[in-house]
Parts: sequence; C-alpha cells; structure tokens
Amino acid sequence: MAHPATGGGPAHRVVTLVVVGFAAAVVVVPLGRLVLTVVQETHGRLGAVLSTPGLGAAVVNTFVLALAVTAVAVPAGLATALALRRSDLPARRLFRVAVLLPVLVPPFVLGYSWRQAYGRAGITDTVVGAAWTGVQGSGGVFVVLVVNAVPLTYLLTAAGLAARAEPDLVRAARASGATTWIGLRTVTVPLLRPAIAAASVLVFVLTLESFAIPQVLGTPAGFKTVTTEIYTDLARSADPVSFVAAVTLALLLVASTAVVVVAADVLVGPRLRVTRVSEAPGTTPPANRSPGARWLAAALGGYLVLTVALPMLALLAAALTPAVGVPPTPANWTLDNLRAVLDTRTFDAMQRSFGLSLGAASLLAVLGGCLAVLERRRAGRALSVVVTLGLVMPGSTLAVALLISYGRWIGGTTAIILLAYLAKLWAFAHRPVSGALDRLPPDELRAARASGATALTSVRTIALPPLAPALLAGWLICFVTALHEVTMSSLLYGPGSETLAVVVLNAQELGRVGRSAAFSVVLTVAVTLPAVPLWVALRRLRTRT
Amino acid sequence: GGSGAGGGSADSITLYTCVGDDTVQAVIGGFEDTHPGVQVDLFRAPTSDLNARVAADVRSGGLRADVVWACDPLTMRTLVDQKLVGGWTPDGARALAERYRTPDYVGVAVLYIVAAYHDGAPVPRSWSDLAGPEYADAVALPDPAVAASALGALGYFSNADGYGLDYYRRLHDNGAVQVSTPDDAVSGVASGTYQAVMTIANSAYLAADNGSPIGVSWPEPGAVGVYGPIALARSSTDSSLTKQFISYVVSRPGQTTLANAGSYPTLAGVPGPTIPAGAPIVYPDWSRIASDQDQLLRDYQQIFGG
Amino acid sequence: MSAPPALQVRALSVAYDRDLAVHEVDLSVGVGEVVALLGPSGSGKSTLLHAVAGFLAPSAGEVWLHGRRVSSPSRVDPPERRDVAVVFQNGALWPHLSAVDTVAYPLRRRRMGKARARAEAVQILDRLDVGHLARRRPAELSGGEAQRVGLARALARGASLYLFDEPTANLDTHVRALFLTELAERQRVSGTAGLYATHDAEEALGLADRIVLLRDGRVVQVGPPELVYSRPVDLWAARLTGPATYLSAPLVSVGTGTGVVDIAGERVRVRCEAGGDGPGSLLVRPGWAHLGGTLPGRLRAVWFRGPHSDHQVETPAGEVLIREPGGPRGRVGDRVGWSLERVWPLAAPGARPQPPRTTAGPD
Amino acid sequence: MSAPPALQVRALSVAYDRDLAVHEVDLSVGVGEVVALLGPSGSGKSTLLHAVAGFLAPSAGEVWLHGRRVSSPSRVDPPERRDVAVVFQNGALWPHLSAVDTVAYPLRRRRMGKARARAEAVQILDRLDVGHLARRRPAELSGGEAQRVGLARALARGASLYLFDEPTANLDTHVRALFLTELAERQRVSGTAGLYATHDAEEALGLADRIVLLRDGRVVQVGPPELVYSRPVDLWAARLTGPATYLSAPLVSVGTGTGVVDIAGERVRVRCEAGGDGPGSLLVRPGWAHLGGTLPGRLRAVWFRGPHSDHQVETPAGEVLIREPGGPRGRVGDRVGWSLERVWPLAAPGARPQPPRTTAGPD
Ligand SMILES: Nc1ncnc2c1ncn2[C@@H]1O[C@H](COP(=O)(O)OP(=O)(O)OP(=O)(O)O)[C@@H](O)[C@H]1O
Ligand SMILES: Nc1ncnc2c1ncn2[C@@H]1O[C@H](COP(=O)(O)OP(=O)(O)OP(=O)(O)O)[C@@H](O)[C@H]1O
Ligand SMILES: [Mg+2]
Ligand SMILES: [Mg+2]
Repeated sequence: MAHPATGGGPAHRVVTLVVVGFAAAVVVVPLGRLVLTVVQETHGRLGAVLSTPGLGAAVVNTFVLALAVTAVAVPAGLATALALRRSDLPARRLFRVAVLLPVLVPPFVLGYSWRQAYGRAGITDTVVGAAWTGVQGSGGVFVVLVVNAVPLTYLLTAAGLAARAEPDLVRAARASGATTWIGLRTVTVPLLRPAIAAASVLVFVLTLESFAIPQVLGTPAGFKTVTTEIYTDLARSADPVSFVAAVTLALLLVASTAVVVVAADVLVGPRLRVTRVSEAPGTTPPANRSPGARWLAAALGGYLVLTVALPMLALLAAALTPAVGVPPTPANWTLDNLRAVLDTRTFDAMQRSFGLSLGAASLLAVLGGCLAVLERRRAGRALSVVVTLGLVMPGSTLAVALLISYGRWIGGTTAIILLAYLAKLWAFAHRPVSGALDRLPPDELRAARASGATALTSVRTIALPPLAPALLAGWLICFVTALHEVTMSSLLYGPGSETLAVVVLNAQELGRVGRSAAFSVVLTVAVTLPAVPLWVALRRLRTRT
Repeated sequence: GGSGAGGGSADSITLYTCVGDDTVQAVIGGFEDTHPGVQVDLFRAPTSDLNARVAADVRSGGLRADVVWACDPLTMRTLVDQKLVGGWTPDGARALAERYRTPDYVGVAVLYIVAAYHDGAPVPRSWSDLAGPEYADAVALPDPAVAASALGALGYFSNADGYGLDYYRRLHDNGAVQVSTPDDAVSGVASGTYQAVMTIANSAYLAADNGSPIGVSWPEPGAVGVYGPIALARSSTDSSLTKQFISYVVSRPGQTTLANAGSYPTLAGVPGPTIPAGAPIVYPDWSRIASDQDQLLRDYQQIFGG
Repeated sequence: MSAPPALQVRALSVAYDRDLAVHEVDLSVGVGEVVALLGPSGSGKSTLLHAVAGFLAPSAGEVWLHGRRVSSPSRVDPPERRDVAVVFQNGALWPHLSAVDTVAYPLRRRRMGKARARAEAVQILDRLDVGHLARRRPAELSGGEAQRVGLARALARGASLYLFDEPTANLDTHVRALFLTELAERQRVSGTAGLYATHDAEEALGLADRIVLLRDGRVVQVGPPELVYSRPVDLWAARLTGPATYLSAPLVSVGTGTGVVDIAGERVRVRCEAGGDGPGSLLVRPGWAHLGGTLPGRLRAVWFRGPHSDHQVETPAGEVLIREPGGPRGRVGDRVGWSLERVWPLAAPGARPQPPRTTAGPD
Repeated sequence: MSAPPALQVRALSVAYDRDLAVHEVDLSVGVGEVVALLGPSGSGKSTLLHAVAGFLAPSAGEVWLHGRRVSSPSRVDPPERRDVAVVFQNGALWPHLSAVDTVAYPLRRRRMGKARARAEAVQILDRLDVGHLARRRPAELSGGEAQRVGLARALARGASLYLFDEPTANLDTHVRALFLTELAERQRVSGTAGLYATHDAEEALGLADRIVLLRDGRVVQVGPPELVYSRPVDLWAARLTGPATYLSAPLVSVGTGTGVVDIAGERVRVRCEAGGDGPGSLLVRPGWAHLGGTLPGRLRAVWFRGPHSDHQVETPAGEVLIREPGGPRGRVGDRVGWSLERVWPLAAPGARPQPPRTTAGPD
C-alpha cells in the first residue's frame, strides 16, 4: 500500500531491542570474534589455507550438493504438503506424523541406518540380495540429505497452506477452465511462493553446513565437503595453523552463504510477496472422496517405506543386537544398548536435555515470531539474513566462536549451550513464520488496530494465531534438533551441563553403533509420544484447509 | 584454570582428555577413592573437539584445564610448543620405558593399531596382505588427518622398509577406502561392509567380545603402538593436587585400574588386555612425524580421496 | 421446449457439515433467459450457485446443463468441464495476478496465445472502464474496480451460462449500466443464459425475465417480475420484493378484477385480481394509493428519495406507504386525505413486523 | 460551532506510490451528524476513510478529531489512539475467530472480562439478526452474514465517530433497516457521528444529513440531500445523485423561482430556482415532468420498477425520463403528451453521454 501509517508504540520498540540484542549476542559478536582471530593469526597464510589440496573440489562438491538437494527436496516436500492437505486422503493423520520421522533421527545415525538398510551386507542385501553400493558416496549423501530435508520443506509449505485457506481462489481457476493440475500450478503454488522461498533457503543452508551425513557416507568414497575439511583441520587444531585454517574455511562458508541468502531475501523475496486482499475466504466445501486419493496414498506409502520404514528397521535391529554384524534374530536380541541409554547416569542428562530443548524451542518460537513481524519493515530483512548466518556456521565452529566470545564467563555452563542452540536454530523458528505471515492481508491488522489494539496486541491476537501451525512447525524442528544435537554441546559442555547426546553418544565413541541406534530409538519414542497430541492440537488450531 | 585450592568448595581439578570414557571414569574413580574430598571435573571429547576446546580456551583467557591427557604424542607436542602444558613429570615416570618419557609429558596408555577382519575372510598375517587381491575393494583405513593413531601408523609405514607411502598407494589401487575413525572401521568390518580394516585393538576386541563376527590380527612387522601422554597444565592454579593426580595415573595402582578398564598400560608388569603371545609391536618415530606431518598428510591425501 | 434449457436444477439439496443450506430446489433457466435469484441474506443463493458451478456436491437432487447431467450425489463433473462462468460474491481475485493476467486467464485456458489473450483481456476491461488499471494487482484496486475485474474474468470465459453472485454490490449506477448492457448484448448475440443472485428487489425486478424467491434454502415463488411484485404469495414475499404495507380492512366483495374495501365504514371500489388467498389483510404497494382523496389520514413520516418521496400515512385501517413523485407533500403530523386504487389480498401476516424504515422502499 | 466537530479534514491529499487518490479534500462532520461520501467507483472514498482512520499517512493536509490533530504528513497517531470505528468495504474479518470472538475483540481491548465481552457481543449480533451464528467462523458465513459481523464489530467498538465503507453492499433491505435503526439510535443517545461512503445515491439521499460528492479524489459539491439532488453543480453531479435527463431548450426568462422554457416554439412556465450557472441545457428530474399534457412526445423505453415505472420520452428538445407511480403507462413507440413542472439550468454538459440504462434511475 501507500505509506502505511507507522504506529510503533513503545512495546514495539522493546521487541525490536530484544530481537536486535539477541541477534547481536548469538550471531554478530561470535562471528566478529572469529573474523578477528583470523585477521590476527593468519600471518599471510590465507593463501596457504586456500591452496590446500582438495579444497577446491570440496567447495564445488558442497555447493553442487546444496543446489541439487534444494532442487529435489523442496518440490518433494511441497508435493507431500499438497497431498496431505487433501481431506479425502486415506490415513491422512498417520502420514502426517510418519513424514516427520526422519527429523527425529540424529543425522549421523541416519547416515548409518541407510548404510545398514541398503549398503553391502545391509537389510536389502541379506534379504533380497540387492545392495546399493552407491549409498556410500555422493549418491548416498545426496539421497539421505534429501530425505532429511523433505520433512522440513513439508512443514514449511504445510504451514504456509494452513495459515490461510482460500478455496474460492482455486474455484475461480477451475471455473475459468483450469484442470486440478493447472489450478495447482497457476494459483495454489504461486500463492505459496514465500513459504517455498523460505524452505529453499533453509534447505540450501542446511545442506551447506551438513556434516554428519557427508562424513559417514561421503568420506569412505573420498567425497569431501567444506564441512568435512573443516573437521579435518579442527582435528589437528591444537596446532594454531590448522585452527586458523578451520576457522577461515568456516568464515568462507558463511560469507558465500551470506551472498546467496541476501540475494534470495533482499532481491527475490519482496517480489514473491503479494499483498492479500482481505475478502470472505469462501465457504469451505464438505469433503468428497475422489479416486485419485487412493493412488496418492499408495505412492506416499511406498515413499515412506523406502525412506523411513527400512532405515528405521535397520536402526531397531542395531539397537537390539549386542554388536555390529550380529544377525538381528530374536535369539540375539538384547536390551543392553537400551539400558545403557536409559541407565541412571543418563537420566539427569535426559532431564537436562529435555529442559534445554523445551526452553530453547519455546524461546526460539517467540524470537522467530518477533523477527518475522519486524521483518515486515525494511530493517528487519537484514536481521533475518544475519540470523540465517548463525545456521550456516558449522556446529563445531559456532561452538568455538561462542567459547571465544563468552567462555571466559559462562564456559561449560548450560547457558552457553542454550546460546548455541539459539544461534543455530533461530532461522528454523523464523523462516516458517515469515513465510506464512506473507499471507496476511493488511486490512486484517488494521481492523484490529481500529478495534483498539496496539501494534503488538494486533500482531499477537491477529497475525500469530493463524500462524500457529507455522510456529508449531518451527517449534517442533527446534525441539527435536536441540534434543539430539551433539556437535556443539560435546564441545561446550562442562561438569553438570552434559546433554543427553553428549553422555550417550560422545561418551561412547560414535563408532559404538548399537548405543547410538538405541539412543535414536529412545528419542523417536520419547518425541513421538508428545508429538502426537501436539499434532492434534495443530490440526485444531489451523484455520481449516 | 581449575578452581584453586582454598576455593570454598571441595578441592577440584579439571581434566581434559580424549581417552575412552570407560577408562577415564575408572581412573578418576580410583583417584577420588584414594584422595577423599577431591573432585575431578572431566571434559572428554574426541581429539578434534578436545583440540578445538583448547584452542578456544587459549583465545579466551587461557587453558581452563589442570591436566591434559591426550591420545597421541603429536597433539601433546603442539601444546607443549605453545607453552600450555609441560615442565613437570612425576617421579613415578622413571618406572616407565624410555620411549614413554619426555621432560614435559609421560605416556600412560597405549593404543595398538591392528588389523581386524570379518569372519571367514583370510587372516592378514602381514600388513602388506591388505594390498593383496583377496582383499580387493574390501579394506578400510581410519583417516590419519582425523585419528592421531592412524597418523602414527602412517608415520611408521612411511619410512618402514618394504612399505613407505607406496604401501598406501598399493592399498588405494587395491580399492581400499578411508573412513573417519578407527571405530567406524570396526563397525564397517563387523557389518561386513569391509573384509579387513586397520583399527585399534581396544575397540576391535570390544566388538569381538560383544559377538561381532570379526577376528583380530597383529600383523608383521607389527602392531603400531601409539601412546597417550598426560601432562600438567602450566596455568594450573592448584598444581599440588594436579600433580597428585598425574602421579596416581602413572603409579602402579593407577595403571592397574586403567588396565582393568580395558586400556593398555605403559607400566611394565601391569597385566593389561589381550596381547597375543609373541605378537610383534612397532613404534613410530614421533619426532620425525612431528617435523614433517604436513608433508606426510599432503602426500597421503594425494593418494586417498584428497 | 424443443432445445433443452441451459440449466435445470432438480430437487437439489446441498448440505454443509451441519445443516441443509439448499432444500429440494427446482428451477430452470432457458437459453437466452436471465433468471434472478432473489432472497435475503443467508437464504442459500451462493450455495445454490456453487452447486451449479460444481464447487459443492449435492446431498440430493441433480443439476443438468443443456440436457447433460453434471451433478448428482454420486457424481460431480469438475467445474472446468461445465460451460459456466462464475462471478464470485467476494471477487475471488488472485492476489498474484494483475488485472490483465486475471482476465486473460480463462482465455489462456482455451489455448489462446499469450499476446492475443492479453489484448482481448484489455478490451474486455476497457468495456468495463478499467482498462487503465490492467497492470494493477487486486491489492491496488478499489472495491468496485476489483469487482469489475471479476466480472471481466467471467465475461472472458465466454460461457453459455453465467452465474452472477451479487455482481454489482460495489458498482455505481454508471458502471452497473455498462455491465448490464454488456450482458444484454451477449444474450442477444449468443443466447447466453444467466442466473443472477441478488438481494436487491429493484435490481431483480429491473433486469430479470423471471424471478425465483428463495427463503431459507427453499423456493417460495417463481414468476415474471410484474407478477411477483403485484401478487406475492405472502407478506414475506411482498416485503422481499419491495416496499409493502397492508391494511387490516375487510374485502367485502370481489368481482372480476375489482373489489370493494370497507375502510372505517367507507366503501371503496378498487382494482383487485382474484386468486389472493385472503381473507387476510390487504397488501398495498406505494403506487397503489395516492395522496389527495376522501379517505382520512395523518402523515406519520416522510422520506425524500430524489425522484419521489415516500409518505407513511396513518389511517383507520393501519399504516400505508404512499409514493408521490417530486418532493415531500406536507410535514409530519399534517392531516391528509388519500385514495386507494388497488389492493392484493394476502395470507394472514406471518413474518414479524418491521421498523418503518424498511417498508420505505429499497434504499 | 461551540463544540469542535467530530471530524475535520483539512486540505487532505493521499497518494499511492504513483498518483494522488485523494486531492486537497476539506470536509467536516459535526457531532451527531451523518455525512455521506457519495462518489463513483475509484473516486477515493475508501482511501479517504483509511486516511481518517489512520491507516494511511497523508501526503499533505491534516485530520482533526474532536479538535485534536491526529494526522499530518509528519505525524500520524495510530488508529487505536483515535476514537473511531471502521467498517471495511471488504469485511476484513479474521479467519481464525468466530463471530462472537470477533465482536468481543474490541470489547476485550477495553479490558472487559471475557465472559462479559462475549455476552455483550452476542447481544450486538442478535440486534443484527446473526446471533445464532455466533460460533461460526467467516468461512462458514454467507456474504451478508459476514458483513453483519463486520458491522457488529464496529458497533462494539462504541466510538464517537463511525467510518462506514459501503457497509450495506451485501445486505437486503430488512437487515439494512436493522442496521440503520441501530445507527440512528446511537446518534440519538450518544451523539455518535458517521462518515458513510457509498455509491448508491438513493441510500445517501435517504440517510445522510449532508452529502459530499467526490470525483477523482476531489470534492465536487457539499450540501443537504434536497439541495444536492435538485441543484447539482453540473451534469456529472446530477447523474451521480440520481436519474437525470436534460432538455436542450432555451430558458427565455427567469423570474423569482419561476422561468419560461421554449420547447419547440411552445412556451412553458416552470419552477426554476435562480443560481444555476446556465445558459446550458436544462436538468429535468424524473419527478419534474409528468405524462399527460400538451407537449408532444413518443415513448422510447419503459421500465417497470415495482412501486413506479420509468418512461423514457422522446421530445423535440431531447429525451426526458418521467417517473409515474404504478405500472407502465403505455407501450414503447406510443405517442404521448407530457407536461414540464420544473427545471434546473446546468452548465454545458461536460461528461460523456451515457447509455439510456444509466439515466434510468438507481437500479
Ligand atoms: N494500493 C494502491 N495502489 C495504487 N492505487 C490504488 C491503491 N489502492 C487504491 N488505488 C487507487 O486509488 C483510487 C481510489 O481508490 P478507493 O479504494 O479509495 O476508491 P473507492 O472510492 O473506495 O472506490 P470503490 O467505491 O470502488 O471502493 C482508485 O483509482 C484506485 O485505483
Ligand atoms: N461452510 C459453511 N458451513 C456451515 N454453514 C454454512 C457454510 N457456508 C454457508 N453456510 C450457511 O448456509 C446458508 C446459506 O449461505 P449462502 O452463502 O448460500 O447465503 P446467501 O444467500 O449467499 O447469503 P448472502 O446474500 O448473504 O450471500 C447461510 O445460513 C450460511 O450461514
Ligand atoms: Mg452469497
Ligand atoms: Mg472503496
């Protein structure tokens, strides 16, 4: 619209301060410290760092991989969201939960589970004698990363859809002679663009910084990425040269991501936004079944079996057998691994982790909401980019940065771990909301203001409730990710602040697959149980689609 | 640094280490039993994380550990070079073999690089067997850039006659692949992904004991021994307590506890985990490795995946 | 008739989750005919249109287009396979498309080239006086402009049956006229038929060939405008179709086309078609009584309406509304004489009485 | 006046990215007064209301409420700090809130307890006949029902100035009446003022104390309904305010309140206030001429409009529209006599001629 009347109000200013403050604390300052370190300690060795053999290849690998994964995972997630939105889909509710399962598995375990499912001597190999040797190597890395990213894009686009039901817009297309498919292509999807953009940015960045899966499935085939390079350097970072090299690489990653994200957010983003006209949404039609639904369900089911069921099965097998290579026949079943995960020593770690994750996720939901709202103003956009940089920093580097910045005071406390989670996951909490917020017609906020609501109240009562799905989506991702996060906390923890992942995974070297598997099985159960009522709540919250 | 003596609370020291959890917990337990009222705060992480943590400490007010117990001499050397640790070793160290002693740190545990093979696969008698046709496309090695033990092996082979870097070239041509850590190698061979792998004895035996279908072989010219040194942090504010801890680890009771927990002790005469009778053992020349590790790694990466 | 009707709705019922919004409705629209669907808010107009368009599945009954069955509880042909164009009550414009692309959309769906489609779209927009806004998106249009774009989109569809849902709610008379002439043109040229949902009696009476009165999803009365206006089935229908007042006076005798009314003892001979289901009260339309005459009355209220003024007159037999051209004829409270020209015997008034403002004609 | 007016708009201009939508508008609404903002589609009504509500910042000029300046190019008080209630043209209902919660919203903002707010909300909804839909969300409401919820929300705000943007576009006469009586009640009780944007001349003439004619964002004329209707400043204003035809006949002499018109040689004495800026053509409203009389003419078109019928009569001096109560008086093509009672001298017709349907009164 024209010059929208700017009516901030003091409360609004407070929010701005809080958000800016957090952004500075968890992203700007640590990044700054890293830059400083590099500046002070690369005594012209930058050239040397950049000329490390294989680095070029790693960089190419990283970006090609990120592009490819984004190109495949986003459409896949979108398709899933559209499919699961159909009211006539059989077993819809089950699917809605199943699609999310991959998020629950820690990445490195996910990589392992795929190797066990499809690799040499894996499930398929032993059962039907068909192995996919490519699972170790670029192919495997790509596929598993895609599978890992689909739930994310699904959540984001689904949230976008749920934020505002507009049946009449599609009806208008149909009545203009558009088939279902054309209607999707020309109306539904274009209206989802902001959500799709949000998903794309997230997936892209997520792939750039992904470490565990390339490490587990890529390295054996000599497939290297920037993150694995960084890891290698860190391994020898007792030597200052290697340390600086690692940091330098991380900063390069951040810088190059910044370029991409800025391009996406500042240049493309605004174009994708379309101002909604607030009009009666059109009466919702009662559901009527159509034959296509059954096929859809079948396809979806197949996909889930291949990408979720089999790998999960492999995990379960590993969790129930005493050691790798022991055939998972009932005779060999044991609960040792599960016991090891659930023993008293891990118990308070588990409590701590749940508390930490709950706190982080909830805080993040608030921060994400606030930022998304600020983002409507121009200055906010910059912030959203900054926040995204926190996500792209490889976990280990981010942890180091935080230690350098705050270790002196809060090193080894849960506080610093919380900061790390905030820095890492803020983008997760923010992008879905901002993607969905774009569907809000300005007049609806005005109506609230004209009813006596302050800027903030109007956002709280009008803008956010329809975004409950988006917020919940963000919350869920943050919670789960924080729950099995290990890269950062294993570097940050101290006496009395060990997280569950640290105790269970890091304490036994990651090689002890049995326990790692048991761990993710426990996690899956521990998270799915509360997740189910959460999803029921979500379905009630969303303005009906 | 670790909370100083005279701090109101119970005396405590901080230990940074990368040694396996079982071992560390056991040793700490033993120490705390013999020294009532003392508490050891542990930060335990894989070498990479340990180093990163140290690096971060250094850049934010100095090392916050009193003791560092590393998994390989190389890491320790760099710390010594940065004047972070060293300058003292316990008297008990004299009881150790020469090769485990330096003025700044002493070796208190050993990792042996051995060959693990999947049941049914031919037993590798010599390291060079792994480059042979019966192991084509079925061998995995840990990454020397990540696992210091692997670097030790690299260091040894690179100037062992009959091997040299050419050995790795032959392995690679034979389809051998590189995994991240020795444990990855173990799970790989146990699951049957590989027929034979280069790994460390502890985790190989552990897997075998748990029933993994693998065997362990100490091939000619010998299993490569890589010792894990312990050292006093120069910044330690409570060195007396810290020194007591180090002395304990080196002492016979300490070494015994360590051995019972599944690690190979450095103190002669302390019964440790399995070492087949007459199994050959060799040791890399760390000073040489330290001097040209960059060159070594670069050459290695020319061959493997780089 | 020989050619099958453009639209035939047979015993159609449409239910939302809870309750029936359309109840066993029968109606048909002949080729080239415009039928107005006149009903108060919530009477089921939009629902009926949506069922015809194929957006909603009937819970009972059928919809036939040009002799082809397109909707039945078991089978619903998708909208794109019916030859209908829809104007939505809420506009339903696509936020991401400019006016020209919106109007070009149906053309493109007919495989028309992009350039040509846009050119044609601009023409249609021009005819509705919004050609200069072709590049604007809905958010940059005024209410009426948006509604016109919606109309243009429907016109571009070039269907044989048009479904209009309050298409002129936001249009001023001038633009309204533009649209109605456009519509008339199409009827003439290509025998287009139209089903026109509105709540505006005057509009319905003015443009439709036949009128269907809808009440709570049921058809109350069907017929040509004149008939529906002058012979409503009951008081409710009378009020819906325009200003209505009624005298509670006995109709002493009914002849052919005439009758005698007894008002406070005075006997008045009036026009009065037979067939009204009296003896209830007598419907009096504003034009059926005049100021000046022998009957006694007092002015209760007067409204200036531009071309004419409405006078609420209190009489011994109740209040009547009298419309006279020009300005007000006197002030509130004045005693006035009046005369009665015509009545229509109604069923006893069922609907609740309404505040005078209503009965004061469609405003 | 002693008390400052409820609303004062001073030389207000509002621009969208490109161009001015409101241009140096001055207007004021007294306490307890209802002013109608009458203008065609796109004339800037909504924009003006939005600027008054504080949604848009003026590019020039000021807005004063009860003697307090609330908008100027430099400073814009937020809407919640102005005592105004707004009814949006497009409803602007919140998809996630049920009707009752929507209406309770403004009450809650005034710190009213949840239970009480809801109770009160239901009352208001009841007064607009939608109490039974209290639990429904917008997606489950018909167009008119939704609009009523929007109205109820505004009423619940209980402001001293109401801004209505085509609030009755989707309402039938009955509901319209309910709303208007509610509005009148508030005016009476609490001296509420209203600014009422509409394109419907009849509605504006019927309900407003004063009328402001808006054209392309500029004020064309301001005055009480009668005046605006009978003495429009020009042909455009004449057409906007109702059915208008004009005779191109010389006004030979103008006396006090009367004049003599020469129609095809025949001299006719007519009512005719001075002050029209003729000599241009003569405005004739449908009520100003009558069928039956000495002047020659032929019926060009006839429209039945329920209470009355409009007759388009072709005369030597051009076409005139004559409205007579009751049904049509003759068929198209008939020769008819007619008489002229009153005229208003206009400026030379500037606006482009319009198709007959327009001039045929608000339909
Ligand atoms: N966001 C916008 N950007 C550019 N121009 C706009 C925008 N909104 C409205 N306009 C233009 O401003 C003018 C006034 O719009 P406004 O909505 O005030 O008209 P209106 O009097 O309300 O018309 P209607 O009766 O159709 O609602 C119109 O010409 C419209 O095209
Ligand atoms: N999705 C829905 N769920 C339940 N009831 C509904 C739904 N949509 C509409 N209704 C009800 O169905 C009835 C008919 O609605 P419809 O929109 O057809 O009315 P309408 O004649 O178009 O009214 P209006 O003139 O106000 O648009 C209304 O009572 C409405 O409340
Ligand atoms: Mg409707
Ligand atoms: Mg408007």
